[in-house]
Amino acid sequence: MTKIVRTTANILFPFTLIFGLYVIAHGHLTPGGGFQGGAIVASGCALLLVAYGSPWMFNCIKDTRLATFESLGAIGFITIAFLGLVFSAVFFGNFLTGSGSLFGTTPATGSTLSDFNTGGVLPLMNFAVGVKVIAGLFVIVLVMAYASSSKEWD
Amino acid sequence: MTILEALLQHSPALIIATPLLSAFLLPLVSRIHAKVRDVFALVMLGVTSCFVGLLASDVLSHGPRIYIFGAQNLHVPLVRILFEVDSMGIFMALITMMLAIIAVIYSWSFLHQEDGLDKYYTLLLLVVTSALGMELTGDIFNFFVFLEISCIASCALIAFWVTEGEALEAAFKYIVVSSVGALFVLFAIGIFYAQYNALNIATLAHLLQFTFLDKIALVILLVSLGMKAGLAPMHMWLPDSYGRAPPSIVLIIMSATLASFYGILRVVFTVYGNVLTTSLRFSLPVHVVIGWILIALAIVSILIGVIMALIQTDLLRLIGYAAVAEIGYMFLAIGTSIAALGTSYATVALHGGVLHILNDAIDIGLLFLVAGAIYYVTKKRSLDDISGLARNMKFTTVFFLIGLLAVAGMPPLNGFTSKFLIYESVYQLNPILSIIALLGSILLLAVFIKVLYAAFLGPELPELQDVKEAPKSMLLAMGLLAGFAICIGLFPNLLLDTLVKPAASALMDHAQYISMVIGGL
Amino acid sequence: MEKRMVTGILVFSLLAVFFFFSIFQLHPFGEPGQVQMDDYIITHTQNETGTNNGVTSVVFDYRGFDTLGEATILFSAVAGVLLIFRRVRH
Amino acid sequence: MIEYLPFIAVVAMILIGLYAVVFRRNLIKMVIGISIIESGVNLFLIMLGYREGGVAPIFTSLPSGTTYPGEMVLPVPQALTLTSIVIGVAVLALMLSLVMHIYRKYGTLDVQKIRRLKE
Repeated sequence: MTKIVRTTANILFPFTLIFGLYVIAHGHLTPGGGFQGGAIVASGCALLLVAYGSPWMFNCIKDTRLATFESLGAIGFITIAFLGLVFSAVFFGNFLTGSGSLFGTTPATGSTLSDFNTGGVLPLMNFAVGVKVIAGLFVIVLVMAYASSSKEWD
Repeated sequence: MTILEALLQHSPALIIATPLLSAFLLPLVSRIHAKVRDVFALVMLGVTSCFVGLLASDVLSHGPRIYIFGAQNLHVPLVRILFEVDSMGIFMALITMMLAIIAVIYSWSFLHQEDGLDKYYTLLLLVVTSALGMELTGDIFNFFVFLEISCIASCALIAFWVTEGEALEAAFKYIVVSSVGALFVLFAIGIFYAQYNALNIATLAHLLQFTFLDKIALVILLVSLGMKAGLAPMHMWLPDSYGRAPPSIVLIIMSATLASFYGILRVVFTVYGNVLTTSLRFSLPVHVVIGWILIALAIVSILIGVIMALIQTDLLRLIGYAAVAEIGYMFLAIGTSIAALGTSYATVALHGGVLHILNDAIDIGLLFLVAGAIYYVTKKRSLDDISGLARNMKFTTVFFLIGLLAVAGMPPLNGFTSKFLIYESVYQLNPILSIIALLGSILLLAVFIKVLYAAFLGPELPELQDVKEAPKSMLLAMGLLAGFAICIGLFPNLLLDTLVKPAASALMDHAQYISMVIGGL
Repeated sequence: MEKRMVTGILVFSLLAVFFFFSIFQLHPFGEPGQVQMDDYIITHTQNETGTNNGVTSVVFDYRGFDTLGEATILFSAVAGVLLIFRRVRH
Repeated sequence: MIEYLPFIAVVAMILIGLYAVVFRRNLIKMVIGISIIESGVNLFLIMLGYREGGVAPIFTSLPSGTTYPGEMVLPVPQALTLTSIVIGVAVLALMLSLVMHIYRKYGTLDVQKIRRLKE
């Protein structure tokens, strides 16, 4: 792509990244969550992919590494569910809510200001799903783009 | 609380979580070594089978079990997802685990030269998970989620041989049919949600009023799940994908197909269980209408399956059409038991239908594995290109003979018991149907005798002089299925009494299913 | 081909009539009929899950198992795409 | 009538999508058709949860004077739709990669020219 597109992508990419991470991190307080934020970050990565071309992107990060990240995100998610089994004796138990420790504050009922330290395991799950969705969506886009641009397809 | 009790208490969750976690871990494990990956997949499936067996022994002796995700107790209203495991669900789960383990053993040799096996085993475990989830879940939206997992993962597996255009075509056809079907299932779920504000199957069954919208939802659910199960007018994807997927995968896709069939049973017998006897116009009860529609479609399935199988030359595709006919027999039995609800032969028909689910899995699975073994040693699909294999492939020939007799319903093999129960009960409903069903079986026998002569007996072709017997793990997989076929054929009553009759009575007894949830509030 | 079009149009109009009749049986837009499950979630989301966001509490807590399935779907799609685009030895 | 307009839109979308899947001969158009059906179903789900004048079921900085649960839209359909959207993405990705392979294999997207699996 031309220099204009690349420069624009360079400028926009950090903002997209930060916005996506914000949406992931505040999933338990504001609209959004792991899936939505992950999709935003992945679209930011796709922007770079479009601007610089898939061979360049493929040199930067391999699809196998992204797939590993995706596996790790999924394992993290299911591990949190298993921790619920261990600590609150039920699969998918929300063992952190009301415990007073990390993310363990219970908000006052009714309209409240946002308190980041709430939600129990929800922020952790949001984070795991976020990692998973970023890697998953981006690897799909990357593999498809690389396959359509490579020589054997002509 | 002993550890065994704790495992039993959490086994519904562990049955899903174990194969799921191993599917997530498999891409990492396969980095170590290919052998480790193969063994890991089998061991994790073995662990899952242990949980299924543990749960089965409890459910069969102590009645249904529920498991709530994320909370200890039930409370009004039911906001959480819960699993409700009864004898029928656990029977299907046992079939799924059997097919999965045999498929993995078979794949060891069958695919050892192929690439992408880490993805293959991952997707295999995911389809198994989804089939188990569909069979154990007590929440209708959760059912839809597992339906979609099975649709996506099996579509990718059908396209495993990407260099063949036909495999891609079959996979595309499969995903179009099953995703449209799944979207309509979601639409029906939306209709339920709009009326009753509930997603739990037992709650829905308790609240169901059979309004006009419920009738629409029933039609949509029957059509879309029937599509996924391979019922007649929308069966086209089935021979395509069964014929083009690797035969080890066919076993796995079959378990997903049977899970969709189980979905139909669950919808008709449980969700609509309370209203089956209400009357429509002209004082026709609902169950008669549903039953006869299913019977009509089943007869069409049997006829199409058998007639199309007669003219096939591609062996795998031929067996695919035979599978359509077998699904027709299952629907025939279920349709009979619904149409004649309340009579004594309805129960017999249901026993036959439920047993035939297992027999269909064993017989068609065995035939596919044999066809896969032929493809493995000769690399040929068409019946015109293979001949005289019996000299070099003695074991495979014996296994094919067993599969042939079983699928045609010959004593003393397993197909005989279930088909006999089906003929017997259908005869009491309408003798003509029974004759058509019998005729279908005879034609199936003819089809497979033709295959036996063409592929195994017949003159030896020069280019097939030095074919070898299939590798050991493939023989082991076929031998296991053949052993099941013979055992069930010899001791049908043992299986009928321990598994089939409890499963059938669990289906009939929707009041117990509902009271497990509603009564516990 | 002509015949197929005619049958198709017939089936389609039938389906359309069928659907149009059914939607008027629904509760009108903006007035859901029964709301006991959702009202329970709205009132209890703050003290049961400790979350201000009702939707996230449903996605990750009340119906967290569905979300596991959803994550699995994405995982299987990625595995499927990687399987289809793998480099095949000839 | 006017309060049923969104549902009519749903039915129209489902029928348009079904038309594209059944009658169109181009694979990409079939994929688009499935996406349209899926959007229709998502729209249906999300509309079931709307309450006249309701706000999103989020308590962070809730407008003062909002009485809940009466003035909040239902959260469950939104969660279901979220699941359904992700499923749609997955199906779309898989279908498009199949279409790419089919195009490479046959050099066309016309269903009639691709069909090898008959009878």
